[in-house]
Amino acid sequence: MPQEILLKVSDIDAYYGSLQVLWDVSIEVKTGETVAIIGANGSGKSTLMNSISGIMHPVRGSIMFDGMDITMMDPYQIVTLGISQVPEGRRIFPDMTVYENLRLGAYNHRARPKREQSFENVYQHFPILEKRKKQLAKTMSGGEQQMMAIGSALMSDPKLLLLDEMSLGLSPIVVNELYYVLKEIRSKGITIIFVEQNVRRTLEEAERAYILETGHVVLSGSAESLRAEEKVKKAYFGA
Amino acid sequence: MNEIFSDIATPVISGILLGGLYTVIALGLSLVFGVMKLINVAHGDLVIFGSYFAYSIMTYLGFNPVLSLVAGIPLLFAVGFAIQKYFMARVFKRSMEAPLLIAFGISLVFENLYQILFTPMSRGLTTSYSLESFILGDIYIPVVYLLNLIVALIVMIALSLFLKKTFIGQAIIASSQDIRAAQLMGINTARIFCLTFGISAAISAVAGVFLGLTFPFTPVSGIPFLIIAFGVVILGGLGSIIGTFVGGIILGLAQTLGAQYISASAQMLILYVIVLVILAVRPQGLFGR
Amino acid sequence: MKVNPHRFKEFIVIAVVVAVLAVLPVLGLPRTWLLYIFLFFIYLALANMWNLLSGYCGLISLCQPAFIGLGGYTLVIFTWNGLPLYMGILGGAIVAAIFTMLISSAVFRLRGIYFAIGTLVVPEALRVVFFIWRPVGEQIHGKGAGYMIKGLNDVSMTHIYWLAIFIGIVSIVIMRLTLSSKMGMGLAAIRDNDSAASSSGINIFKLKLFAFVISAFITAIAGSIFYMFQGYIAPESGFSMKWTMTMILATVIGGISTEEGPIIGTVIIVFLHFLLARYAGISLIIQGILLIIIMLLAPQGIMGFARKTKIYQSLLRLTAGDSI
Amino acid sequence: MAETTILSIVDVTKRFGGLFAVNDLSLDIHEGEAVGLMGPNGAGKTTLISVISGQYKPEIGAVIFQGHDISGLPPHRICRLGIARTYQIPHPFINLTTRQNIAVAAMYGKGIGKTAAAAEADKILDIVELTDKKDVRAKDLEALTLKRLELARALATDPKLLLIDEVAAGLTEVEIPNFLNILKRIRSMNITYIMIEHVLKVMLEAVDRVTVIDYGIKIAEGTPQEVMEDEKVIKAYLG
Repeated sequence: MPQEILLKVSDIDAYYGSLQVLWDVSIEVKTGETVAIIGANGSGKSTLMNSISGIMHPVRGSIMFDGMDITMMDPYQIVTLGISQVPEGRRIFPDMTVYENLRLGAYNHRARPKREQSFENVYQHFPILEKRKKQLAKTMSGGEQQMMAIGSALMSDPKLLLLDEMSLGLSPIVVNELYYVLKEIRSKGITIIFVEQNVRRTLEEAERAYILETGHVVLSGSAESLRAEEKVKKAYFGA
Repeated sequence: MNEIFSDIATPVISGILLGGLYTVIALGLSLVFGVMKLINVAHGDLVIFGSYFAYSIMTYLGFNPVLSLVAGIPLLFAVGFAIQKYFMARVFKRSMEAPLLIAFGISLVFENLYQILFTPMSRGLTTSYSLESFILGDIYIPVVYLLNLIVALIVMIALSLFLKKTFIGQAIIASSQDIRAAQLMGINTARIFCLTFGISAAISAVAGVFLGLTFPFTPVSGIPFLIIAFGVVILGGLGSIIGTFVGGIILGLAQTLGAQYISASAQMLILYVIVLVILAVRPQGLFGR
Repeated sequence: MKVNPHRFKEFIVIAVVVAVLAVLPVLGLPRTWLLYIFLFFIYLALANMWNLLSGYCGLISLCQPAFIGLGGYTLVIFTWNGLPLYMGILGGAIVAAIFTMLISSAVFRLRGIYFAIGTLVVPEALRVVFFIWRPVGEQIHGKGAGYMIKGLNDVSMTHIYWLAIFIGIVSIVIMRLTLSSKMGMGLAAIRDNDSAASSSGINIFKLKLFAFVISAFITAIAGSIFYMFQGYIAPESGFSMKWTMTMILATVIGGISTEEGPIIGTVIIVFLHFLLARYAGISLIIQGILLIIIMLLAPQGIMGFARKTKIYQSLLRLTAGDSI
Repeated sequence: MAETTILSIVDVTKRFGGLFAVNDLSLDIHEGEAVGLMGPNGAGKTTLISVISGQYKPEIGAVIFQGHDISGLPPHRICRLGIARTYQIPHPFINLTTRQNIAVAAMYGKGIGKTAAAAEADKILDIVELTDKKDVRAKDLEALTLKRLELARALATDPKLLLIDEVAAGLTEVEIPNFLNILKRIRSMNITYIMIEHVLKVMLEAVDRVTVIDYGIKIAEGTPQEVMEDEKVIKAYLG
């Protein structure tokens, strides 16, 4: 299947205040791929994700999505184009119901007409959300909140889904469930970039990965080749 | 009915009705506070803007002040929208103090404009019904006080329907709970902020008219009403319309009961002391978490 | 300790300026001019004390008029009871300082903008108190609850003028001493990062209270001197928000968090007063607009702007001190 | 050598909302020891540090430092008793220079005058190898330098016990030996420390004993080598 490049991040430098956190970072993601970003705390993973979703803007370099330059766009414009981010730490609207949370996911003009269909789609992936739809989001368990956060992102009818530390603080059973749904989502042709702490698991779930260290891409390649890489073994598996 | 009963019933009923006015004054402040975490110190001056606008329409065109709202609401909406768009939005990210200081500048400009245009003399919106009272046994209640409560209910219901049922309303609520997450939902939060400020000012237009019907006002009345609004907001907790209503009624009752049983001249002092005590004891408000 | 030659030069310059200003009344300068110089030093003291709190401690205080009013009213109460004027001024400062300690445990629980609004309530409440309360007899002069200040017959205008210069200079010296001391460093740390400050052993509450008390003390004295000049105080003016506006305008226009800012800002404010003496309303509108423009375009004020220029940089290099 | 206990954490529980951040945790630290704290993100390590240093008050349990119950004391009192901490995300005084940052901590933490503090600052600048940056304002420092400044500021308060929250995160291979040298210097100053760290290499070399926590509960304890081989630890980290 000929794959075209969906996202191209070229040589970006990003700062947090006056502090540089990304140096010359480039990544490329093809349509339909599942790509992981791996790195220690403070390596710049979240900054990279936030630069793609428009929450931060890089100081140098460019980000192209689906043939458009989104480098300096605001998050709401980027969402409308089809990139949806599930941010770190399950940022949901605690005092709204599950239904209202999901409905907001379809806020952008492109997704609004397809709302009913998207609801069905999300309820199919996460049946629990339909059962809980009248419940306030804050009263749900951590796992259910994460499902809702992913559900909201799917409501925006994304082409590219960004998942930042999806399994943080969740029990292994829930994490397994989430990865299972992720496979379903991939099968529908949605491209996925995800950031994780758990290296071994990540390299099982992703097709390709980029490894960040203090804001630099130090390694990249297929998950298989990275698993075999000495350096990765040493740094992350303690072997 | 005996005299003791009417002695207490009059301040209680008028306090509750007055609470309606305080609720309307506070709703706008609460909305901006809830969404942008900004205390607009020019809020009182926007309310007084509404009062003077109605006063001008009444004096120069002879219309009923309530009718002036047809023009007053859109005008103040535009003023609020513009304040957010051209002033607050630019300094919003810089620090907490910067919007506060800008609001101060706006307050200074408004107050002195009122001084120049309307003189420092105290004004009021006097209408055919403003001196009338309705009588329940021995109890006399001014008609405007009743109007205050009715208007409060209308504004509250309209606002909560708007927030609950419309997309923009939902976007406003989402932004108040988590701005970052709201942006990632595709909400243009900068625009939502402008709309929120505009709606807050539009509610102030309503508040201004009924304030003018109830009390005399001067160019510097903004500060005491800002403090009352602030008191209502911290009493009622953030972002809750019902909470604001409860806070408004508590302050209304405190004022009328204080005037009756302590001293008429100390009624404002009682409100201020309540605000200070709440700040000292429960800065998160009575109903806050 | 060795004397820094640059600081010594600075001291000489200030001494000469003060001496010249001090002899002006004797030389027969027009009264209106003296009035503006008087106002300059009063406003300067007020602005410096607001800058100490807002610019250096991150406490946006809107209760400064409370100290001014308390200073003025204490002066009234003292003089009506036959006590000397100077004791009244000192008494006012002490009352303001004690009052600060009383409210501190409440207002220090509030942060940032909440602190600002919390402190806004204080002068409004005091205004109502002094509107109702007749501290010295029932004699009412003019409207409301205003009082004449007694015992001013023996005090000349020149005398009051000197007092204003004195308190203005004292406020500069206090700023200098505070900021170059251990306390100044502690305050800078709190303003930059209060959790790190507290885990570096800084007692945040104590240090903030100390600054608050100093600010109240000097503000009350400046207020008393102003009302000595005025001869009359009423609750509407004594506890008026207009005082807060003046301090904010002078400090922000000149440059908040800089030592020179309030001086430059006060010059501009007083000059505007002078230019538009007959149009007070317009003058205030202009000041309000100026405040907004400064906040939008140059939030660091005129000093912040000047600091970026090359001339200032080279001046700074010339006068570099021996601080840590 | 007779071991004296410098710090005892006794059955400490700290919740946020309904969530247990630290759950009935007990830990003894002996004088002169270097102890590592490990655990996945969100396991409650930083919360534990904040409970010891006084930012949080434990709901249940006590923190005993040199025989005194310090739980619930304000941070500045705890600092003056001899416990200093660093923050995972650097908390510099941004408008002060490096030297001033250290000096202010010495002034208040140690209770000394300005001149003495300046001399102290120079000494510590040497220890953490920051002398060349002494007149740079903290806001102009880069991330890794700020981390060293965190350490320096904590040292300036003359601590008996130092709590180090992920200072090595983000260091490159080359910088790690250098950092280990600084830690050695700290140990030679008779300072006990507790260190949260993800970089295994640092952990292995810089601590005598490791405690692993997950979901606020202690799951393993032992020498670094023992802990690395513990089944539960591997599971917690690698899923």
